[in-house]
Amino acid sequence: MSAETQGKQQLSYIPLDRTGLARRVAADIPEGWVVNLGIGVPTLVADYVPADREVIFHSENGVLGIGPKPPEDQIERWLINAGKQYVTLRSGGSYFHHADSFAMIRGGHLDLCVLGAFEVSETGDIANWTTLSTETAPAVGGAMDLAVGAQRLWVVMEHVTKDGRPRLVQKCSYPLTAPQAVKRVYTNLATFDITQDGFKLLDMVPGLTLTELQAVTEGRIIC
Amino acid sequence: MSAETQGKQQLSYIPLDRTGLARRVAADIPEGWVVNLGIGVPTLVADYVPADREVIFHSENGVLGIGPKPPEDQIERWLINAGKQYVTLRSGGSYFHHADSFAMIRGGHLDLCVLGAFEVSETGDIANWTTLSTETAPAVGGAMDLAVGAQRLWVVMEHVTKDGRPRLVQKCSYPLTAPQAVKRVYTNLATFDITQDGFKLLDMVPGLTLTELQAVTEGRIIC
Amino acid sequence: MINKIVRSVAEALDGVRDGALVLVGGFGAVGQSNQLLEGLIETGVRDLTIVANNAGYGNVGLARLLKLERVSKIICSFPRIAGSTTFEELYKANKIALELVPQGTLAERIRAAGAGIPAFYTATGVGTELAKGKKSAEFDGKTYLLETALKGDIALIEAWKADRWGNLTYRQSGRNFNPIMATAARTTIVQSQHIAELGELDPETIVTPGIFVERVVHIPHGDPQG
Amino acid sequence: MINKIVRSVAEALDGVRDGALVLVGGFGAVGQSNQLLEGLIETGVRDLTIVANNAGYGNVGLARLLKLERVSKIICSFPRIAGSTTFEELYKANKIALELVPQGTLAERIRAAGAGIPAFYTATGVGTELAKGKKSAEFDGKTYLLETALKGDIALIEAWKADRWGNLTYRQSGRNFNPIMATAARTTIVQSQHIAELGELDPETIVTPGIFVERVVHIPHGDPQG
Repeated sequence: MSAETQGKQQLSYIPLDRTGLARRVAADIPEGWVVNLGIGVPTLVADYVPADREVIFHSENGVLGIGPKPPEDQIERWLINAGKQYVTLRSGGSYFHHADSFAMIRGGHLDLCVLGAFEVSETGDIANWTTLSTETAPAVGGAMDLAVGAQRLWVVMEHVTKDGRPRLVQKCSYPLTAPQAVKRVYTNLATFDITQDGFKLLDMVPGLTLTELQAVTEGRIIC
Repeated sequence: MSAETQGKQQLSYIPLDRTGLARRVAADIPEGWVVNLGIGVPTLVADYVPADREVIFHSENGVLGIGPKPPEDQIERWLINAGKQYVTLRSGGSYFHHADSFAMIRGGHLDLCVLGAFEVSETGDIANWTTLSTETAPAVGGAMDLAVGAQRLWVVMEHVTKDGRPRLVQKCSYPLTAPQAVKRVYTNLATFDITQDGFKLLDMVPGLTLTELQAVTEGRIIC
Repeated sequence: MINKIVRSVAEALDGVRDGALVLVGGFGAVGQSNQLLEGLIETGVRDLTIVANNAGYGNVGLARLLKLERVSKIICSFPRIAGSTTFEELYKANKIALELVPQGTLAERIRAAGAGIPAFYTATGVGTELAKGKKSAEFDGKTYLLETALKGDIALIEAWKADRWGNLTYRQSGRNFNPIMATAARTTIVQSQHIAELGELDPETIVTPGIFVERVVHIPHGDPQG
Repeated sequence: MINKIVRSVAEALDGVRDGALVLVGGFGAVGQSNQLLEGLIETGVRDLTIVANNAGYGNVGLARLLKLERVSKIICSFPRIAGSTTFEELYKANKIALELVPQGTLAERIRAAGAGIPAFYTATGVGTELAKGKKSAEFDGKTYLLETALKGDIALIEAWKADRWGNLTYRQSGRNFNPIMATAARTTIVQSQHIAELGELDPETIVTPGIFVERVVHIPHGDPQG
């Protein structure tokens, strides 16, 4: 048996890739919600919301009603999202200044915010703004405002770090973005609601066993 | 000698009437100032600023750049000032909401506010919102915000009450609108700056003597 | 498809309860949601707390709601009804409670509620009767009062144009308290003079983005009354 | 006649001093007052405190001001310069102080300065490192941090259209921090792509009323760089 075949046998399931993960999150966003998407995989989520399902995307830099990425030859250089990517505006969209934009966020007017994270604790703490690395200065952007302001905070992240440590933890090791803020976590292995009793499993990728999942999860999984 | 002739002889001066008072205030407003005018005589001030002197009038209800009263047949019923009178908008004027309007006031962006008052004390306290009458409920409007927010507060009022009591006093008898807020007072008899030493006389109507003026003024007049 | 436009005032007001805190836009006769207020009277709700700059105008809308004794408390800066003694009579008869708030503090408390700011400091009212019972603090040697956010259960708004997402524009001084109240209620209900197609309103000139609005009803009532 | 339009960047920046607190608008490459910032470099001022969402973009404007070590402190939410290591190098070499502020708190602190609000409470940052040293209070059983107003000596603003009263409009996401910074400085200096005749801007669509603006200079620089 070659090493390759052996590897495949050991992995009886296929983790979601980035688009699979974005698609999984998109499936749960109903029509009519106002949603802010963080940088990275969260931004991809918009691409998997069907065009006939009206979801209103908000960007911190004063844009509501963001539409799909423009074709190269139709870029409008004055219209970017919070990730500094060129975007379009849907019919019904609007522009406003930063204080009004964060009034929307802080005032609880967003139905949902989807953020990436380094870690999420079983009590819903989120750490996503600094790894305490000495290589770069800390930067927080709008993450703390979004984490406390939106009606719901969902996190999208890899289930484990590159060196295999759990990102779903009992207590975050990195500085918090907000305590007790996360409602749901989507990883490349499974989906969980954060409940008083811990990580409540909603679904997992086919072929994955609960034992295997718990082995890569530090917090308590309940079913 | 008839009583009438006797009265005229006793009064060796002519107090300013409402338009004279408005004209007196208008003379002191330089080009370029942003000015909020209170209800009553203060509102009349705008009529005596020459049309070629650009002064920008602000109204609490979200209007900047108020122009003269419209002719009867050109009334726009959606455009009123804080006194609920129909007004016009000059070229360069703009509309905004109440929070932005009071951000202008509270944030110190008005060069001047002109208000009426019941009393002004020698330390610049102003009382203009309630006489404590039991006949009507108290009402304050924007007076307190304007009194503390504008760069300068000028008061326009009759020098004495209808029954002859001084309105320029050592200590206000009515509830304050704001303490130590008034910079200047225009009455139908004289103009004063409020200084650390008291009411500093700037001018008075011709024929009036300082002794006569002090007799109807409770606070200390300095020259 | 998102469609916040409802067919009737009754539908717009569905679910309003006794005891609600109601934000009522308008200044003078301009920007008053009179038809929504008349509809509110029709629902029969009572024991309302009203937040409005004045106590109504003429004999319609808020003025009539007060006269019918549906309002237990009013929070406002200038509790007068032009050309009416209704408020004064209720006030003297102890049939209505009054919380008097300076106009700018009222506007900022409403804006704060919409912006998720529970409290802020202002110099307005320091050293006056209206400072009684309020906390104060010094910043840079100057004293300020602590004022708290004023959030509504519903807001009754008048707009000039609205679309099905709830985007709004206003007309001239009809803007006044309407845009900030629209942000500050759990349910924001709009009567609009005109209904626009989605995309018809210029995104640069929308004053109230639809995110703040729950229901819109088309009421082409014409010029302000009074 | 009120005329806030000046003929040159140098004239617009007249009087700016060493040690000034400078509010710099823009988000990403959009709405950056790059030509004013280049002019600021020309004046030779130093020891500046900069308030900006990022630490500059590309190798122009704010990024170059930092590189020339004219800035002793930056107050911002995301201190990165796209495609540059300038800020990181200065930061590691202890040549610049950083006050990290969540983006919404930054925006609200600036808005507060413009609105005469010395301080306000927000839930943002509670229970995090950024709460250290800050006062907190409870409202309705929830904890909030006290944040103070952030007022500038000057604000450097980019607008789309301006008139001689200083009325401004912006273009799309070029609005961002510019309108609130315009309200929050002792001297607000604007570079505008277009100059409009007085009365040409629709009073319903002016975003920054001229009351907030001191000087305007016409800089038709075209699309955002970067």
